[in-house]
Amino acid sequence: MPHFEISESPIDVARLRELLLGTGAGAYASFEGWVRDRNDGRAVQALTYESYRTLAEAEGAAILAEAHTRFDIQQAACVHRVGRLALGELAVWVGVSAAHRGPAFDACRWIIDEVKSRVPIWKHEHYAEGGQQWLHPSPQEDGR
Amino acid sequence: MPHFEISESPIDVARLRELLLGTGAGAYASFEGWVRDRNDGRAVQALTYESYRTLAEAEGAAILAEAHTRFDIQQAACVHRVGRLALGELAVWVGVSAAHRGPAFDACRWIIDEVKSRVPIWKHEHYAEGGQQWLHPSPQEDGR
Amino acid sequence: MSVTVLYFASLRDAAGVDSEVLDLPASLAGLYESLRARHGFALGREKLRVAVDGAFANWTDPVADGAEIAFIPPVSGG
Amino acid sequence: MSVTVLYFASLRDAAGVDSEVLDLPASLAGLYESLRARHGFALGREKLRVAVDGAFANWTDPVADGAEIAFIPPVSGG
Repeated sequence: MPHFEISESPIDVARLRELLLGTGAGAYASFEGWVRDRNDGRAVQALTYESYRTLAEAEGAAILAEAHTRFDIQQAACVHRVGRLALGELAVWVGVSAAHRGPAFDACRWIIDEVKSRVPIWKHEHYAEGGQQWLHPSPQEDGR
Repeated sequence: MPHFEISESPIDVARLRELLLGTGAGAYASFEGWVRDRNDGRAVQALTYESYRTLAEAEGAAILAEAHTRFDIQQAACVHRVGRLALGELAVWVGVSAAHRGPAFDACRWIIDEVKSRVPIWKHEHYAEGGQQWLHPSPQEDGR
Repeated sequence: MSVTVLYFASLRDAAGVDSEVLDLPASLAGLYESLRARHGFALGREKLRVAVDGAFANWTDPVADGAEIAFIPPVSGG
Repeated sequence: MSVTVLYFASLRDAAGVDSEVLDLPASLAGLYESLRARHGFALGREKLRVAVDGAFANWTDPVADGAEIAFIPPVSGG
């Protein structure tokens, strides 16, 4: 069952990982995006994520469903944090289980790429040197 | 500091993940290989991993060191379990942190591929239908 | 005959409100252009997507009375 | 003048021991062939690697007195 969630509280990786466990799965790949202390050469002091929740949850669920059609996987899940995050906090988590490692890695990477390009979530950065901005990157400047 | 370990006790993923945390890292990719209830169409009842420990630890450390020269990553670690494992138990874990997700995924996948092909660890399977064997696969039949 | 428009991220900062209720517009594209002129949105329409009633839509879709419309600036999750 | 040979996985099962101390052999390749004949190892030498004193070695490397030699069958970790 695809599981995509927008979360206002800290992401509980241990609990999510348990969701994907099963004796039939031989491989599990996961990705975590953490709040960095720098972005594009500027020191980041604080960071807020905002989402259009209804659409974000629908789009996230669609991405997970599509991952199941594209890759030979068993389970896939993704949680994205919103609200104000501290440096070093977990912003997004993706986990995929599969019989073999190839599809687990491929699907995990595809999901995070799609989430970053399609799901209506926006990052707002406050800089140590002063200033702040919403990030609205062009597709080619997503720093993958 | 590269960290490769052969472990006779269960792998503590939460502790290992903590080792790789740091405010400078934006991305973390991990892989876990679990004991499957089937292999090659046969029901597996029990499984034992054995290693030539001295050489396995040296080769594992060499793989992690090489990963640092090949990929733009911050930290990489790998632990492989040995001894008798139950179905669904964790056999191997790889974790990589990096500034960006591309190198984190690439290095994580490269490390598990290298560990599976180079590190002197052998799997022994007991089958539900009877019979048992050491697995000595040819390079092309590793089920990736 | 009205619609509700939702604003997010830099559009909300520029509009100064989360949402507003407006007269039913002739088109989604025309609505964005008029709001861009009024609120001074920096982003051109070609950089945005549009959503209606919680689902992505096309700029040429007709607009129904009571619709909830959101303009989606380039996203930056992850 | 002797060496210690370590056995792992299917080689250990076939040899029936973890290790044995043997007279210093003329070559690593010759040592494996004689042990293969004696213990009935199924794997041909071309499928194996050889390690000396805890590091991978070449089949043509000279063998020193007291060396610890291991024949490494195809691995199956992960």
